Amino acid sequence: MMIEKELVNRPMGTNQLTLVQAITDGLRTMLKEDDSVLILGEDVGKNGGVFRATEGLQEQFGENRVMDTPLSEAGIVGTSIGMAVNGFKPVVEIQFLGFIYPAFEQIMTHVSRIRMRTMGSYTVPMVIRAPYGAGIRAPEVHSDSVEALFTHMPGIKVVCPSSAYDAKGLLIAAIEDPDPVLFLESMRSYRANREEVPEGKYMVEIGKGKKLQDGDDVTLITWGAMVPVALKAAEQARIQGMACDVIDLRTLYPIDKDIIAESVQKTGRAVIIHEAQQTGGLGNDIISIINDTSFLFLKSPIERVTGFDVPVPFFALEDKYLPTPQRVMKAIEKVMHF
Amino acid sequence: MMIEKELVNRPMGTNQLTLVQAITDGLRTMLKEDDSVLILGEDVGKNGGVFRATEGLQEQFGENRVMDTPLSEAGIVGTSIGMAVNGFKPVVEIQFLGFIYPAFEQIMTHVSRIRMRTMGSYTVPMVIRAPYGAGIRAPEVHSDSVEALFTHMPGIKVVCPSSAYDAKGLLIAAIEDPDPVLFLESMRSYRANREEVPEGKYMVEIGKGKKLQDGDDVTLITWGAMVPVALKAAEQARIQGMACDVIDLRTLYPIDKDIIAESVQKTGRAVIIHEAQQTGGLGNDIISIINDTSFLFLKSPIERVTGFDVPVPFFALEDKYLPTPQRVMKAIEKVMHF
Amino acid sequence: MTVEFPILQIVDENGQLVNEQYRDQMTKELVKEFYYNILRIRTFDRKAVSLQRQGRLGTYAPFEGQEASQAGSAMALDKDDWIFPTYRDHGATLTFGAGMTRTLLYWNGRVEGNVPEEGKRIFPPAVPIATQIPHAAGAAMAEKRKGTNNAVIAYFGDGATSEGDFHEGLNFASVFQAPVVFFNQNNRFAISVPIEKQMNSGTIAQKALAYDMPGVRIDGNDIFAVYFQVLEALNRARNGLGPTLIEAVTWRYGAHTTSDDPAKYRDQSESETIRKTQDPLLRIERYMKSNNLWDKEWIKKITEEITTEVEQAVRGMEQFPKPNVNDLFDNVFEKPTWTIAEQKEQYLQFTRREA
Amino acid sequence: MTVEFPILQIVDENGQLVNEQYRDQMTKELVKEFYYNILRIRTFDRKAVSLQRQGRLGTYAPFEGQEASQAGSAMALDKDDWIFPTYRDHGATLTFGAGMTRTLLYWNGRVEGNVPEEGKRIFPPAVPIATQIPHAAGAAMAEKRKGTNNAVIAYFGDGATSEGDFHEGLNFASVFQAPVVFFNQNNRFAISVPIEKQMNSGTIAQKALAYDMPGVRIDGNDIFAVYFQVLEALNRARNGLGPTLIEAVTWRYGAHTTSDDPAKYRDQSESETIRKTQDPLLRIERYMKSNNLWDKEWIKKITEEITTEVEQAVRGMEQFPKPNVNDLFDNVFEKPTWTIAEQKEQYLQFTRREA
Ligand SMILES: Cc1ncc(C[n+]2csc(CCOP(=O)(O)OP(=O)(O)O)c2C)c(N)n1
Ligand SMILES: Cc1ncc(C[n+]2csc(CCOP(=O)(O)OP(=O)(O)O)c2C)c(N)n1
Ligand SMILES: [Mg+2]
Ligand SMILES: [Mg+2]
Repeated sequence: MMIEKELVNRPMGTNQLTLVQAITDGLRTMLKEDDSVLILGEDVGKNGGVFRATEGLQEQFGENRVMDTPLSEAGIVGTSIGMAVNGFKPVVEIQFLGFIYPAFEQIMTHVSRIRMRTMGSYTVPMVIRAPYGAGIRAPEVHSDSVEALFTHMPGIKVVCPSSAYDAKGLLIAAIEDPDPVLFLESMRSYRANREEVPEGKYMVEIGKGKKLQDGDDVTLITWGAMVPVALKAAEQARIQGMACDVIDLRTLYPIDKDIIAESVQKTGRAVIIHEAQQTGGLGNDIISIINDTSFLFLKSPIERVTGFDVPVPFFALEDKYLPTPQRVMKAIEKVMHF
Repeated sequence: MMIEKELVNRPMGTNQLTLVQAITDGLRTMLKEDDSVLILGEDVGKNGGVFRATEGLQEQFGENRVMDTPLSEAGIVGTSIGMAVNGFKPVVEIQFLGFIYPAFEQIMTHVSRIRMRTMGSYTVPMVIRAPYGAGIRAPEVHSDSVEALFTHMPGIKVVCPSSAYDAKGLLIAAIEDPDPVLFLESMRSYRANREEVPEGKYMVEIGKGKKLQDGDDVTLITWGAMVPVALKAAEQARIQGMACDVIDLRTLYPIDKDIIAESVQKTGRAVIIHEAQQTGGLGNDIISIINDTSFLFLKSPIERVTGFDVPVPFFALEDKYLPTPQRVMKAIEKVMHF
Repeated sequence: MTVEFPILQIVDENGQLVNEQYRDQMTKELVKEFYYNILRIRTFDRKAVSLQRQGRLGTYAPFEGQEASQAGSAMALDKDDWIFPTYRDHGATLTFGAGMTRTLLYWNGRVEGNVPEEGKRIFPPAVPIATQIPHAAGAAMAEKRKGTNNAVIAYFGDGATSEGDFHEGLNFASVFQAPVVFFNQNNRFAISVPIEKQMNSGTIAQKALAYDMPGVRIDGNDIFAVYFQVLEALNRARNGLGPTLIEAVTWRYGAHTTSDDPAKYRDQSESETIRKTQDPLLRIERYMKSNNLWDKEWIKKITEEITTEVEQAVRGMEQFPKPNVNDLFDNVFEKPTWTIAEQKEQYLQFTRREA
Repeated sequence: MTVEFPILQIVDENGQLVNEQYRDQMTKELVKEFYYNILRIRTFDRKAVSLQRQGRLGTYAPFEGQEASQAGSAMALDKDDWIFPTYRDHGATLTFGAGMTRTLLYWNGRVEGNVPEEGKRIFPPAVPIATQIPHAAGAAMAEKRKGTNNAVIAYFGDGATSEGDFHEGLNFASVFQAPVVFFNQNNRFAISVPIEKQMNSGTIAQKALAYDMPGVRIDGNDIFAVYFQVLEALNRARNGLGPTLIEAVTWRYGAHTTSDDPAKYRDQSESETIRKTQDPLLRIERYMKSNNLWDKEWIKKITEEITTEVEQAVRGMEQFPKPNVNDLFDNVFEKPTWTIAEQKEQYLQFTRREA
């Protein structure tokens, strides 16, 4: 896997970290670097978060920097708005993306609008972190993948790393961003593997996708937990003689239009993979981008391999719901043999 | 304008009604017909709703059928769920769609999921009515058009009539539907004109669009408040010698795929008009439907004329935000001269 | 407001009667039923934890320590009442009549686990915290409107009181004087967050004052207190006197769920102390012993009965038909929309081809 | 709990001092400032209503009748404090230092109306009900963390207390002992819904008990009561004693907004009765007259001053530069994303072509 080095400071060394450890490392880096950074959420203190993403941070930085809050998502986001407009940079943890809904009003009517509403007099430099996605046999609602609710929300950026390196670099970029960022963390990827992660501060630019693999026949476009699925399918396709461009979007709003257009103009074929429901899913936005930028290049209709138009099921059926390399493979065949 | 007659009972006569009057008529019809139908919401009682949609209903049916509630959207929807699983058919009014967000969790995790969660043991035959859209110089947030948040939500249907006849027929169909329906009412259309509306009970089928006008050159696809905008543009186009198919989707989930495919396969060109923000908007779903069904028929990239990727602005600028016949006309020219 | 809302007890830690009010109703049969139900759900709970450890069950939320609250409150219900539980209230639903096999299925990620027994008005456990509270209020409003004599009970934890839905649900219930009992199990932790960080108020019961609603604080490990207070609240509800908020002060001995490690955030020796002094089963045992109700033979018999029942339920779960992929698609709407129908068709074709 | 939470008054309906506690602080200057501010915001409010009727202003939410609550509370603030108003609290923000022209611009759908005066910590009016309550708690938490002496005030109506955000905001403020005053104007109506349908509780002040927070109920038409109670609450906040909930019982004479017809849901003659007996301006006039503070010359002078000020503000609004279409695009993010940049570019091209 190719790794860009978009470093702002040359780091001292690197560590082998899982994605969730890279998150912790990113949080620690920013807590150290900037006194105005605060962490808030349910169980983020002593417990270090239910996924251990904030492990050790309260011990190191104290209860004034890393705050356990009441069980109250609207309260967490709402009070963080107050802190954000008053000089702090809250990094809020929503325990699971499926529990962000009580905060929906605060995000929709305030987090994303306060800059516009006040012509920049007040701003909300807030990061909302949320683990998302199916595949870890969690109880219902825990597994939702609702990025599209937020990419449609004007005034907030949405980021979703698939690797440890990107996770830390994007998280730091999100904290440094003067505007609100929803930061989605794939639970399935939290401990899936380790990667070299530089110590200290570096950033990965928000809004830029990453080409993971080069191929001339089909473009696979995906992000987060579906990246390994796409890569496996690409490998199967390679064996069958079909070469895939694999794009990890990394940022879901604003989407990196250029990386998509460039690739599809080369391959003429695209398969989009995401785990959210198909109708209203982000796949449609990507199809529109291709329609807008690459109409004349298309050799076959774009295929989507996604979750179905049903609530993410109870976990006994979640493997049926989630896209698999086989389903992606079938879509690749379909766009190849149109 | 062509009107289908999808009547279940031959009505006795007709009245000239505005869209909002047709809503009232539909509510009254169902309150009479079915004792389990209840109306709940803020100011729906004595006040008859801030738009007078429930005018006179409390007087006629009493406080037990038409209930003023506390100012509490999660409470309204949440308690209505309890009533719905316990034998009633609540028709809930959310005062403005922009104030539905506090109820988002209840809709997302319960209204839409209880049937699946219990394999049909419990169901939620609820209608949520909400006025939506810009153009009436309302204060901010009142003007949101966030249908796409709900079309992406598996387990709920979304309906949006543009005429008085459809409004009554679809509302009755929504109340009769065994599953939850979000019923969007364009505030701009509430009193825009009058139409013959049959007395008594009739239904317009959920899931079916309507062809408002025939033409071979371009397909215009829209709904709700944008219908008159599309029709005006079609008229301008006609003058310039371009004939438009104009489709009013009427139902936003599930979208009438066939009516779109049939038209686009004839014209080879499509312009989608909606007032919501472009990114994540329903326009993308329609592009995907065309991609899936009509790829080989397309003569030019599909155009979208939509709101911009910004919060619906304060009303001094709302006319700039909203699609206009001129902007639609420009898109028609673009698809014609690709 | 710990003074205004003292913790009511009927039987104290030593099994001694400290409140005579209900003496007449404390029949031998009732006491034995208390014991039976606590033992039954404890046996179930331990089995579930052990199944999870063996990888035979998904993540599970144990309730050991809270059995008096759950069994006592559920026993106070009438058969046509409604129950709105959380993920930790299987002790209550089992006592009320939920299927044990289905309860295990639920924790194995099987949607079938949410299908209530015929005629039983058991709502699926609320996973999003506090969201069931307005549902319960609404179901109660519906019963009131129908003019029945039925009531509703909603379960929720101390953490749940911080959510807006708690407030909105209680407000609706009080405005519409709905026949509902809001039964809070204050186990003093929301995952790792202790109640002192959850709220600044000394009690949960006092939150009833915001709604001019009766608020009652009880010893949640005293099944007598639980049963009789819930019964009174249900009676008030049935008699048109509206809702009640009950705070049952209790403790979970174990982890929040089997994915949680309580040692990270609290000294688990406290759990052991509470187990020795406050345990709900021990307490009723002491009461029975002081009142000549302790019958070793009977204990042995019900222990065996319960063990068999639980083992049968486990077998039932393990022999249950495999998940049916149709259930992924078929229950979203009464009639599937075309997108779902099309996706199902394509998926089934695909799996047929792959097979 | 109307007994536990009596309505505190300092000056009664007849302008008589009924509470000696603050007599020393009731200086002539203060009293005149009270009168001035009430008159000023009333003049503004009437002008706004009349502009709306003439089609020179959009829908407007009048506050006439609530001036004592708004002016009194805002006067109690220090200059570095924060204010989180609703759409009906322009009387408060104007008193605190908001620009009058900008306030009018706001009601003309101009986003420029939300830009606070230099150095003034005035948040834009909350349109979604109750959402500002957690913001105020958070801003106060921030002040506490910074170790300043500043406090925060949040305004909201009786209807707002039914929303979850009210509950969550108060809970956070009490848990973190944030220096914030929750200032409720109970005008007894939320649009058409009277308070008896909004809640089952006799007072709003009692809702403070849920959070072990001081709750105070005052006559919101008595500017003395408002000013001194808010001052005390702010002092508690500054001294680390945490938040306070204040219920100011008041009344709006007119419509909810200029789009509303109050006659549909209440007998407007009640408004006339209240105006005659309870009016905040009348009350302070009576007080001034009984205390030899009534100075016709001064009244005339300030009336003229205020009229001029309001007229200038109207001119300011009407002469304000036309809305700039760039503002549609430019303030969503610090740097526009490409979608916004592209849409702006296309739109500007399009309008240039059309022009
Ligand atoms: C809305 C929401 N936020 C967060 C969670 C994650 N979560 C599950 S249980 C829990 C703690 C609940 O505590 P409490 O209400 O005291 O109940 P207990 O678990 O102690 O029985 C949390 C935070 C959730 N399920 N729903
Ligand atoms: C979340 C939300 N729901 C509904 C509305 C519509 N609405 C605007 S004002 C209002 C009544 C508010 O009443 P109250 O809180 O008493 O304040 P008042 O208007 O009396 O000052 C309602 C329902 C809204 N603005 N926000
Ligand atoms: Mg708890
Ligand atoms: Mg009010």
